[in-house]
Amino acid sequence: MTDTTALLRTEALTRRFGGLLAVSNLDMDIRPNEILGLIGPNGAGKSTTFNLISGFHKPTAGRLFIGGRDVTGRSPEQISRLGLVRTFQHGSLMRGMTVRDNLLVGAVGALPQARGEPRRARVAETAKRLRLTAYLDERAGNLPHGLQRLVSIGIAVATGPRVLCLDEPLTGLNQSEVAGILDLFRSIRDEDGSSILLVEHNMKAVMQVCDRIVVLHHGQKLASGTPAEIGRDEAVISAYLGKRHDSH
Amino acid sequence: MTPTELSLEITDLSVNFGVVPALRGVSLALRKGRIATIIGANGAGKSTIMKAVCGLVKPRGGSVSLFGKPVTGLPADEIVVRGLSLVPEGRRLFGSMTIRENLELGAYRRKDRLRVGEDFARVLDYFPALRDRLSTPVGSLSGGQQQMVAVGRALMSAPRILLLDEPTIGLAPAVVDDIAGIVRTIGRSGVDVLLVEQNAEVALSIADYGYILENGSIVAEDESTALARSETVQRAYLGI
Amino acid sequence: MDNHAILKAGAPAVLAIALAAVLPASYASNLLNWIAIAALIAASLRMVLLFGELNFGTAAFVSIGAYTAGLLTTRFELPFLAAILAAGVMAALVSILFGYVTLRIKGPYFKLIGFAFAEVVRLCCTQIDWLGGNSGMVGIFPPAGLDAWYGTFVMTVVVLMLVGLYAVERSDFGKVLTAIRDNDAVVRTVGIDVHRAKVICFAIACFAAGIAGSLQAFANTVISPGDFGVLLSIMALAYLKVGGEESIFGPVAGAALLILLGSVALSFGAGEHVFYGAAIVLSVLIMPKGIVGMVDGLLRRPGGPAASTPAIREARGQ
Amino acid sequence: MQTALQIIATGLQIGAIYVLFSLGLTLTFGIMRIVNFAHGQFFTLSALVVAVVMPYLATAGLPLPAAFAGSAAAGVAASLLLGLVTYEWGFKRLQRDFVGSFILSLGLILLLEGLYLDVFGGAVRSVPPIIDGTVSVFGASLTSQRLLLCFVAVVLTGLLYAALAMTPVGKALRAASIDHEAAMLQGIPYQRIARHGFMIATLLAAVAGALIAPVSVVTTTLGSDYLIKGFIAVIVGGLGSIPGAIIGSLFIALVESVGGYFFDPSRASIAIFALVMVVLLVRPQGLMGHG
Repeated sequence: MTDTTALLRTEALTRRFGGLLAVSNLDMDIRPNEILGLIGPNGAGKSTTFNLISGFHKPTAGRLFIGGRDVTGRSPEQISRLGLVRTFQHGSLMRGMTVRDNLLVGAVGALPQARGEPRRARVAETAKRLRLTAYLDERAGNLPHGLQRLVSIGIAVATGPRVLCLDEPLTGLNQSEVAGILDLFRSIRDEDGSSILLVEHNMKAVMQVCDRIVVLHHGQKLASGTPAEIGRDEAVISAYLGKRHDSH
Repeated sequence: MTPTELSLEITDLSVNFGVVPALRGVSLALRKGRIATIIGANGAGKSTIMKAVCGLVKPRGGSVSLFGKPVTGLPADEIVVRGLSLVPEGRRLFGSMTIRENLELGAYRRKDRLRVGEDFARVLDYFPALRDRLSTPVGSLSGGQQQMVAVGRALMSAPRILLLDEPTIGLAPAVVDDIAGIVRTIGRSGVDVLLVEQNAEVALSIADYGYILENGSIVAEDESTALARSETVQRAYLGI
Repeated sequence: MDNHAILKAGAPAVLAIALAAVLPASYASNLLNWIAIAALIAASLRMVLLFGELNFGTAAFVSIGAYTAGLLTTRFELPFLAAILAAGVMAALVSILFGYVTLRIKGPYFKLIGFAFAEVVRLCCTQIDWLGGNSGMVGIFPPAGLDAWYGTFVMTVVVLMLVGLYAVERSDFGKVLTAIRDNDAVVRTVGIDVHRAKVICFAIACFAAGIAGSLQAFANTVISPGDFGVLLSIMALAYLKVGGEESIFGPVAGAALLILLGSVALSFGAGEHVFYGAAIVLSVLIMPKGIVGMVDGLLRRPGGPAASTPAIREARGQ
Repeated sequence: MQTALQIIATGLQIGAIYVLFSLGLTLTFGIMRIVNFAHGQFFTLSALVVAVVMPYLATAGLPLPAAFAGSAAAGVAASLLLGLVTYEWGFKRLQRDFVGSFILSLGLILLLEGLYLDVFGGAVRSVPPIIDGTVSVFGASLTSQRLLLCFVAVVLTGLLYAALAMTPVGKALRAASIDHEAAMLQGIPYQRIARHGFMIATLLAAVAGALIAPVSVVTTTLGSDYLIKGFIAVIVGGLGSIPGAIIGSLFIALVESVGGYFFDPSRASIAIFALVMVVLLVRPQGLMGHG
């Protein structure tokens, strides 16, 4: 695979729930070494898109490719093993376990064959990177909210993903915590050469950190482009503020 | 302003989910005869305010009072009896039951059967589309019709205060207009309305005044016309 | 495992084996046998609980172990140790089939279907003539030379099995199981096959149950379908609930306490069912963490709640 | 043809008891999201009380039907009292705690069965028949007693169905089992409704127990035999579904009567289990369940 190929690509991805078209004809791609923002008002279909590309929902129509390979209909486990790892909006961590064991689960997923040492090394390295080393033996559920978010991201980072999909990782964090996580995102992109798909409501952060943004509205792609382009887009502004527009 | 002019008063309300703070000392008030709105982005804590007021979520601190009487910590069914009704986010209708049954359940605790009949007729006047389908299970209705049933069900308890949580979400523009019109009518009929909306334009066009919620705290409060012009709204939604 | 843990677990284990060795054949040594076997069954139940499921089919797997050992010894005259091993393997094989189907199902069905399975295995035993039908099997003797040492043997096997289960629990695989109970969606997102992990854990637990069954068959020398009713699963649950499910010592403490108290209570003429039933009801309502949890709580109290360690206080103070 | 009718008739009369049993189980699950394995103990208590009180009333000179009515009332009352005690002190605190309530109910099974044994003794009791004779329905012969039992079961099921469909409390019960929070938002007092639901379930089991007493031998473990079948019926029908419980019960009863006719009852039970496994493989949420 060359650098120009998309890591992940969707082709007319569609998901229907009863009468509701949650995601409709979505074409989207994630390229190597980029942070892609996926934004849109409440109910725009972001969560469904996330569930579709991570295999938790099966698409009603359309196709999903990872690294050029058709993976439509694969299970979440299979998709994860191809390098796409996601987090969940409401805490993707094991609250009853220590931070060390939380990260270990990620390491086990990444290194199914290795025993002992390589996994411990992966845990230590991930902890260092997320500045969690001091908390390795704490029960994750006892940690303050910001650190719990870091643990969630840490589990995914420990798997060494090629595409890291984060569902609202910044909710409820204070400004300095947000800044720290944004630095981490950049280092994942620049040092690991991985890509990030970011669903986030903190628009300021999205505008700061993303290379490219896709805007969803009523399950469809409303706009895509650089943060600057999106910030100027009339259709996007009206979608957010609820004004009428006739973009389609 | 004397307390008697307030139908609903929330003082310094805090709610945590586990260790996660969802609301941090929120204070707001609903004035008699007016429509208020809380607007803010996803995850700001709008629904949590609604749930805490209705008794579905136990607050960590602060108080809620209705017509000057504290109701903090009462179970949800007792709050309804005291004159407050919520149209919950996602409607939460009883899907396998008919429109008629859903509406009847709204009046479960009422003793004034005669008035219940009148209210039933009034709800059907508000939403004529429901009239011909009273025996249809609500699960098979369209989103807009379901929202009508949800609003109608809440009105059947003859509330003096009506809370609406994201009533226009996922609805087609024409239906959004219908719902907005009905909410204004309800407000004029003597019910005090508190509206939570993600769609700021619709919210501010319905409400007399509004609050902006960011990250669990109220950051601004003003008349709707002023809010509609303000930079704060833009910032709350777009972060620009 | 650090030195402290080895001491904490090793000392009671050695003591238990020594106790079994010095105790002459008597009511007391029988009691010790029962406690050891019951503890192993309860530990098997707890193993499945690691990933958050209650295995009420436990009785079925104990009976599969007992019948396998009985059949191989009386009909095929297989060596004693081979029969015991085969009992565990047979139970594990059946559990893989059963678990593969039932562990995929979300919700309460696994628990309910376990009950039905135990009942059906019992019914099957009554129906199959070469298993002895209703009257069961007799003459399942351990080798003559081992007779006097059978109690020691049982205790040794049980201790080894418990150590093995503990090792699994402490391994990375054990951590994955606990993670599945806590948040199975996350485990799926890192690429681990949750269903497969559950089936493997279930098989390990049922292997232990099968071994326990074979030990029981040799201890009693007689087995019949009535020994393996749903009641056996409920008793195992009682040991686990009373002892506490958070530590491997829970099932052991629960089995020891309930069997000892039970035998005292029985000597006063109280009904066995009333005793065990009351024990479960009271432990659910009064001490949901069991004896071990309660003792742990008492020991920790002086240090204050575990939640405020220095590291967390520092993090909160930021 | 004759045989087929007889098998169906037998199936229906076994099914009548299963229906009463599984309706209670499914109702409790629907409203409180708990599984009460001790449900069978309500059934047993009522049968035991009938078996003890009825001979006493009969020897005191009451005509048999009156003696039965009196003892049945006593049995149902005893079960309801037991239900109330277990609810108030136990299940009320464990609502929506599936595992906790499940374990509690298992403890109750042992405790109550042991207490019954202490109080009523281990002897097998039988109750004199209230009405004699057999009735021929389309060529299938049924004892009048069993016909009465079926009749009462059908009436009770019909009443329950009608109450759930038409009365305000019935609608509140249904609403609470769909979404208990949304129900509370309508002013439906969930706690009170949950108690109503639990007591209705107890009542159904108690009536079934009183009815079974004259047509079966009464032992302290009577309930356990019906319990597993009742549960399998609910699993097949889908936990929480009322029509599912009825269909599941009749299905299990028919399989049992067919199997019992051609083979023997134990094999029929094994066949039922095999069928349940198949149902769960194909439709994990049960026949009528919604997942």
